[in-house]
Amino acid sequence: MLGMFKSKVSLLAAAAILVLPAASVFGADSGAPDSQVGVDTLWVTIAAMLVFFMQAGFGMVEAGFIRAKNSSNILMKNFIDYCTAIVMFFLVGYAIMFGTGNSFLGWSGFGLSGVADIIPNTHVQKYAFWFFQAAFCGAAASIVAGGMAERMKFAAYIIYTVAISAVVYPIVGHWVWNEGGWLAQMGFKDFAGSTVVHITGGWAAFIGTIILGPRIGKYKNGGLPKAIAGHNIPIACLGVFILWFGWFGFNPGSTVAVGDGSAFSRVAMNTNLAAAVGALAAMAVVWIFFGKPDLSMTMNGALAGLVAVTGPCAYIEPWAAIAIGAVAGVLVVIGVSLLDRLHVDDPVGAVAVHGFNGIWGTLAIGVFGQKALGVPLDGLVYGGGWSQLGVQALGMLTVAAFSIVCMGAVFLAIKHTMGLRVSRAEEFRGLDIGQHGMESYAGFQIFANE
Amino acid sequence: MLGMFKSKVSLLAAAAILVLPAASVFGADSGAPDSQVGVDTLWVTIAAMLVFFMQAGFGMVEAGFIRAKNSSNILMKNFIDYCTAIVMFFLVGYAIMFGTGNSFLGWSGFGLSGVADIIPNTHVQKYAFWFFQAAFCGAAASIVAGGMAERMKFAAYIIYTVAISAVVYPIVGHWVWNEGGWLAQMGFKDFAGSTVVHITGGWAAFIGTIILGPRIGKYKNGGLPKAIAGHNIPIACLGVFILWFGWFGFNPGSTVAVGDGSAFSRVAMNTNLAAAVGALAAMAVVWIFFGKPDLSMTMNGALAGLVAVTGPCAYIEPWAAIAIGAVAGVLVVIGVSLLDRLHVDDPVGAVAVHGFNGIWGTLAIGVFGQKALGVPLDGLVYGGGWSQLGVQALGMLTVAAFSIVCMGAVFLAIKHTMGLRVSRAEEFRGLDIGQHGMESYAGFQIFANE
Amino acid sequence: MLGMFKSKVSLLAAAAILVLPAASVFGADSGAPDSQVGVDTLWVTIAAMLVFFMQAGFGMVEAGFIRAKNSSNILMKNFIDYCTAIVMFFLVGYAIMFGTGNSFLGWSGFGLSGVADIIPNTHVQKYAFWFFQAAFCGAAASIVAGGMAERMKFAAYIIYTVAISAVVYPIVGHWVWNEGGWLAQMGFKDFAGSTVVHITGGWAAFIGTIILGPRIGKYKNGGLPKAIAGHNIPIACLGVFILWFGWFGFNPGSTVAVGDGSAFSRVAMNTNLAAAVGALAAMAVVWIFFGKPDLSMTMNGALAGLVAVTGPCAYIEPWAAIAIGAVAGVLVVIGVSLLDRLHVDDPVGAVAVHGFNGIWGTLAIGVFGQKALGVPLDGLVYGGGWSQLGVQALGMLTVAAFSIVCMGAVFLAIKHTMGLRVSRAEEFRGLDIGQHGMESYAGFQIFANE
Amino acid sequence: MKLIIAYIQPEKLNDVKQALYAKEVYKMSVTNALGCGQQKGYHETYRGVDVEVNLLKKIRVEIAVNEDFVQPTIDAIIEGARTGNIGDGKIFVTDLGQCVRIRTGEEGHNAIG
Amino acid sequence: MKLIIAYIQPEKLNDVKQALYAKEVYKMSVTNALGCGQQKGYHETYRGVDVEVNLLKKIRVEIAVNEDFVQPTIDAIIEGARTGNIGDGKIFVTDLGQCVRIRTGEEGHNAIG
Amino acid sequence: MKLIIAYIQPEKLNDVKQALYAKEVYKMSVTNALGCGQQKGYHETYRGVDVEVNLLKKIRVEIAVNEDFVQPTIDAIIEGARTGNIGDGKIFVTDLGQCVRIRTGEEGHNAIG
Ligand SMILES: Nc1ncnc2c1ncn2[C@@H]1O[C@H](COP(=O)(O)OP(=O)(O)O)[C@@H](O)[C@H]1O
Ligand SMILES: Nc1ncnc2c1ncn2[C@@H]1O[C@H](COP(=O)(O)OP(=O)(O)O)[C@@H](O)[C@H]1O
Ligand SMILES: Nc1ncnc2c1ncn2[C@@H]1O[C@H](COP(=O)(O)OP(=O)(O)O)[C@@H](O)[C@H]1O
Repeated sequence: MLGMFKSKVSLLAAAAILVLPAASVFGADSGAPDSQVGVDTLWVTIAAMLVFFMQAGFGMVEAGFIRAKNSSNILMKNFIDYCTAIVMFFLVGYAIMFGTGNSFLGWSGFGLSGVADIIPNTHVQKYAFWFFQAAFCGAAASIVAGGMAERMKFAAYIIYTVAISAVVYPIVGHWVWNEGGWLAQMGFKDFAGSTVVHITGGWAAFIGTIILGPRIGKYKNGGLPKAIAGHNIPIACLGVFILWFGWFGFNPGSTVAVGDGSAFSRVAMNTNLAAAVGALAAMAVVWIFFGKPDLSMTMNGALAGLVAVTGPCAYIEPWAAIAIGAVAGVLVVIGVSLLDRLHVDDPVGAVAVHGFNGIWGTLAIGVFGQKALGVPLDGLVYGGGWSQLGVQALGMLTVAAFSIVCMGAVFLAIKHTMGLRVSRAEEFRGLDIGQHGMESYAGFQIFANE
Repeated sequence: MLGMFKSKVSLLAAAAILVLPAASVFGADSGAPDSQVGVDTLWVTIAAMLVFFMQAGFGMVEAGFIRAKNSSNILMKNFIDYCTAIVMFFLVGYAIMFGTGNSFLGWSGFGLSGVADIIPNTHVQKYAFWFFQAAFCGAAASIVAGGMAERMKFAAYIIYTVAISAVVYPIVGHWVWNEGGWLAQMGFKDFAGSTVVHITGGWAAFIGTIILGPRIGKYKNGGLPKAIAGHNIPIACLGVFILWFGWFGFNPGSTVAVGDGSAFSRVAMNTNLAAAVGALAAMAVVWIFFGKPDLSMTMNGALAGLVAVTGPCAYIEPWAAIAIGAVAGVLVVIGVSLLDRLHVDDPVGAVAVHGFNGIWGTLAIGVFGQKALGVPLDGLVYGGGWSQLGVQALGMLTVAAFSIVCMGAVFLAIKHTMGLRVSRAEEFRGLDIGQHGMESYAGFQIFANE
Repeated sequence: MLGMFKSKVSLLAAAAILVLPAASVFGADSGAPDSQVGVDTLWVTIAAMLVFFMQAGFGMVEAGFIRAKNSSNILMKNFIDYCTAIVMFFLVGYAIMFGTGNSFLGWSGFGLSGVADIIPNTHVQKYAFWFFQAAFCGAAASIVAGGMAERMKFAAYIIYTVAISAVVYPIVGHWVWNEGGWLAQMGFKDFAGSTVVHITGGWAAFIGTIILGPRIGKYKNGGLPKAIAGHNIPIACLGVFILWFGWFGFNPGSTVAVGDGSAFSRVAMNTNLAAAVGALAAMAVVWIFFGKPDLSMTMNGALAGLVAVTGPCAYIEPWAAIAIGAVAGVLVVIGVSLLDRLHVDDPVGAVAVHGFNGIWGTLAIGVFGQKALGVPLDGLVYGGGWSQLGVQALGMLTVAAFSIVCMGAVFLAIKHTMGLRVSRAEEFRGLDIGQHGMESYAGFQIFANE
Repeated sequence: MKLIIAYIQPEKLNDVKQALYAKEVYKMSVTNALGCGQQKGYHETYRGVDVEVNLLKKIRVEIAVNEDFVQPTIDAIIEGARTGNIGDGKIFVTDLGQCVRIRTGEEGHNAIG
Repeated sequence: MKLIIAYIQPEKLNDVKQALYAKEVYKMSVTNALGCGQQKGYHETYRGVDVEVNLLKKIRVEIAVNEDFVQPTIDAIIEGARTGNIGDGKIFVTDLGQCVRIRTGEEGHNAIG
Repeated sequence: MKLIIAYIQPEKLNDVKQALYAKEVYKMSVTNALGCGQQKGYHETYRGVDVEVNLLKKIRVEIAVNEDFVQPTIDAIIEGARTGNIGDGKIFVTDLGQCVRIRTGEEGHNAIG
């Protein structure tokens, strides 16, 4: 490492330090001093690492909530969707999302070529910004794996991943997070992705799960749902903690600036409060309605709170984060039960967590958002009237519909060509052996009668 | 995300950057430049994330060290104690701990109302400071779960959590970490919480475990202890790594300032050394006295080193961290064996790790502390005499007694009203099914004959 | 915590802030302002935490890839090698690696005594620099555990750990990363350790595995390899994610400076790309040649990409990271199969991942490295000719040979004194019970017939 | 009295239970087993190495019945477990000399049900 | 010679072992099993869906004994396992035609103990 | 027909399978079990507390055979499993009254193989 101090990189850094506060420390691109660019880039890079780490959280939650015989399969999906999303977002996605183009999509910066060193309007190096955004793209792709778990072919999943990470997610992202996007121009707000990430992913999971159909044995004898218990609650619980931890990169990192610290620290506090209250609310509801405090539902409650606060986190006060989390915790329990009744078999609750609470989070900006904190208009509770809520509703509906239509088309196309679902025999034996030729827990005696 | 650059937040940040080094960059509250506040706040926020992540570590260690049939229960306790602590610390605890009041407790800042934007004497935004402190409070609450594992009712645990996070922990914190606290004013030192967090939590676990009584089958035929093996050592080991990792937020983050980096980096190094030596010492002792190097005890040794160095970490040189870790590693093995002999059935070693080594860490400040590094008087080995050690002993005794008395009262009250312990039949069947209606490892064949 | 604000540390920090930009904020040692030292030290400290956390990743991957009956043993090895390496690197290793001496080894700074507060040529406090380097040393030591898993005595492993962390690794590090080292002076480059960490560790594993011999039952009836399946793929997968996450400290942290952010953020992006492409390439190769996409091999592919990009990460453009990752993914599959055929029984693929790809990464600098980014000469593809590649090849060969010879001698010495391998009966029963007197999964019914 | 032992495909357990309930056989004990029979195992590769799996997952059901329940029990098992494919399983019947209910100490025919 | 098969509550295994030791029965084989009997299972909800669990965890003990040990063995199992509650379990006894000790090749009565 | 039950050391399963194949016995069912016999368990300490483990891991093999296969099967098991050390295991043989192949409904001798 010390050897590298002869490199140009370090010489530049050293120069920058020695001559501070002379003119040369102000980066050519941004007019900001190098040290400011350095610190903002550091924060975004660290946040990106945390968002990356969420991938492990998704994997553990999804694997833990399904049966042992399919757990390597879901982990493989999780692993490969991130890898695929990274490559696709480098080659194509970034250009569509952040490139200049029209209000529907961008069309410049493929393979990052021609992208300015410092991202305009920020003091962040393009590498860090790309890394952060690419990790987001991976997260959006991962949401679907859980909903379609235990029966979807691995090859089909790869196709899906390419579609969402190269095209669908970047287009939605362009609408909302590119200054030129039509929703952005209407004043639609989504700070860290209740809409862009969670509605897109959650409703893709919804349509995918419907097209795929329920797992064998899930609805027996007259359609009553049967519980299919998760096989490893401890790793699922670990996964929720990892997701929560990673969310501190997801939400606070979306400030993409350190500034005086007030923005990202308030976001962090709000994120933490909403998650905690979401868990408590979900626990209370399950306890009251079903008799016992179910850990798996409580964990879904925390995730629901996190998803819901993702959109509004920078625009609200802590008390509003508590309110948003409480509603999210209730909503996710209702959502899981409702979908079960509608025979939408979503083994891990992906639709209820991401789809339902993505919507709630998007709308919450119109309810609890504050003009002073960056929303065009004050929210309902601040007397700002219905306008912002209307814009939020419009954006939410458009994105949900877009995701359902596009991904529905993709899933149907797969279904009628290579096939979406494994055979009945393979579903019994498990996708670990069927798709990957391996067992997740070799040697362990596992009683499997479904 | 880019959309948010129209928000006031970002404009402020941008302004701050463009006009550096003009006067306006000095925050009104602190006289420090915004960039300084930003960086200190960033460090505290990241440290808070790490402390939060310790919750996952506690969960994995505690679950791994007990039997499979109770592991969802302990994870639920772990999960919910954090969530409850967060809410309680927001509503009440912060005000008692950091509010102005008398030397016994504070009484201002409920729900953070009226708290200054930048915490006095720091350059940290209140949101970040609260987040960091709230995560500490969650950690203190979690310690007890392990000691009382495998037999305590879940509802009783919630009551306990409210008591410790809203009242008991904040009062102790006020004494030590609020400038106005009586121990602070006596010159008592506890850098990152050997006393405040670990003595409080560890001795609450002690009294709780005694009131609860040992697990069925732990002391058979004339009182000889029976080993009840942990069910998942790999996740316990992962938990220890996560705790160690999180401790790098806990201790170094307690500088709540970046400064020139010398403070937090020395703390990080000391933390790392004490943990490593604690593990080696515990391994050596177990190996010599019981014949084989027991992994579970070795892991307890690392945790013991971490707990013991928590209090002194900023006041000592690296060699002292090694000494402190070595003693801690020995102490934890003695502690576990001693408690077993006293029929205090603590399944995960919470009392030996946190209670015993919290005391050792507190006293170690009077032994190895240096005036030049912030202790009022040099420690014993530096010829500073017995005074500082006396103050440390006083503080340690008061806090341990306070925790035992308060939490003892709470546990007794619970015992004689709603009941503290599950039924015999439920203890046999396991608390996962009994309290939460679920299994942790559905399908796995687990041989349970105790 | 607030109590500590009377400490000298904080007073200094406060002073530093209030008087910025006066002269006193420029550290005496470096001429850089305290805030610069603070931020660089912060970055290195955070990176060190991440590198530490890789230890958990190694543990989980190695445990998950072997049989249940040996998993506590490998975790204990992992845990203790880190602890031992920390102590050894403090007492001896740092002095050999970074001390002044000759071009072969250093000989000053034992126990950090006499080391300058701010490491020369950086703006990093010695504590942080040591912590970062010590964590690297721990990682190098851990690599071997996996290759020699399921049959090596624990006591023998401790001896090995002392040898590699106190002597062998520091000597190699001195050659490459100490300005005075002979390879450094020849213009040999290895940004973050493809050579220093991975070749050293990987080829130590190679020779160790050969001296130890294959596991009982691995090569039956005429030498055909038998698959011995890993017992817990989900924790192995988690381990890979943790390693990947930790690698964001390993590689980007090796800048040991924040500067304008361009260096570490490009490194982070390259690291991420190489890992993703490595996984995809390995998956493709396994799928094509063996019929199904094997998760364990895909995960090895990601690790291979990470190892390979470690050396060149700062000297290359993103497209080159993709190329390097792709080759690494192919190479690791070939490596695993080749070693299996050569009867080198490496249960987790340590040699193929670290040994083979350490070589590839080292050479890749001579192929894709850029003069403008810090390599003495442009690489092959930039028309810089074969010179740099020659130097890289020389360095790679010397280090691999040095590691094989030294560690081979150590392993042989152990073999002929205390013994390297457990008894046949113990190998059947498992090292968890044999070496540590415990089971990893008490109660679980595990079908073990090998 | 007879002791009936049946090896069936895991996914057929629920169907077998239903069929037994229909014949008023409510008591049984179940364990998981690995079976080797006509049904060939399968080949996989793990990390590039060929694996032959010939112990397949089965469920073992043990039912103690009185004489007049033997045939209905066998019929019910066949009904619930038959798919017509290799691997459906086997039923073994042995004599059961004695049966005791631990709770009451009852013996013989009364203790079985 | 007889082969005695007993299904007992898991938490009673240690007591049964003690009782058997007292009667000088030292050898046995144990597996875990799931049982369905008079003891009704229980209902739970998992994620809001009703779950009926009617296969309860049991332990299966298998003991081969000579004729004169049959009654003592049965008595010991009852002594160790009885609580008087439904679910205590059952004991089944079948004829054992032959017994071989693998180590020595001994057969019959001598091989059993 | 006979039902042969053998308890063997786990690591001997592959050898036993090979030996059985050599005698043309291809069908069997296997479960994992814990055994208590002549072979003393072992003492360990866990967290400083003494642990006595006397239920050792064994594998239970169940094979239904026609009369003329009984001796070859026993021989094969002994051949595969014997090491001469305590703990090698036991073989138990009971009468098998009836055997049914679920797939075809075939009974008796034909159903066994
Ligand atoms: N002779 C036997 N002894 C013990 N178990 C047997 C025997 N024959 C079959 N089995 C069990 O029954 C299962 C199904 O038998 P198999 O021969 O595969 O099916 P089928 O009877 O339909 O041809 C086997 O996996 C094994 O567990
Ligand atoms: N006829 C039977 N066949 C096989 N196993 C039985 C039979 N009757 C009882 N069992 C086993 O014994 C256990 C206890 O039986 P149960 O009827 O619940 O208790 P009790 O005999 O006290 O009424 C059951 O769970 C089952 O494992
Ligand atoms: N009488 C018995 N009843 C049931 N199982 C037995 C009996 N005797 C032996 N076993 C089984 O056989 C295994 C080996 O028996 P053991 O006495 O240790 O070996 P050996 O026969 O070589 O002396 C035991 O662990 C147990 O599982």
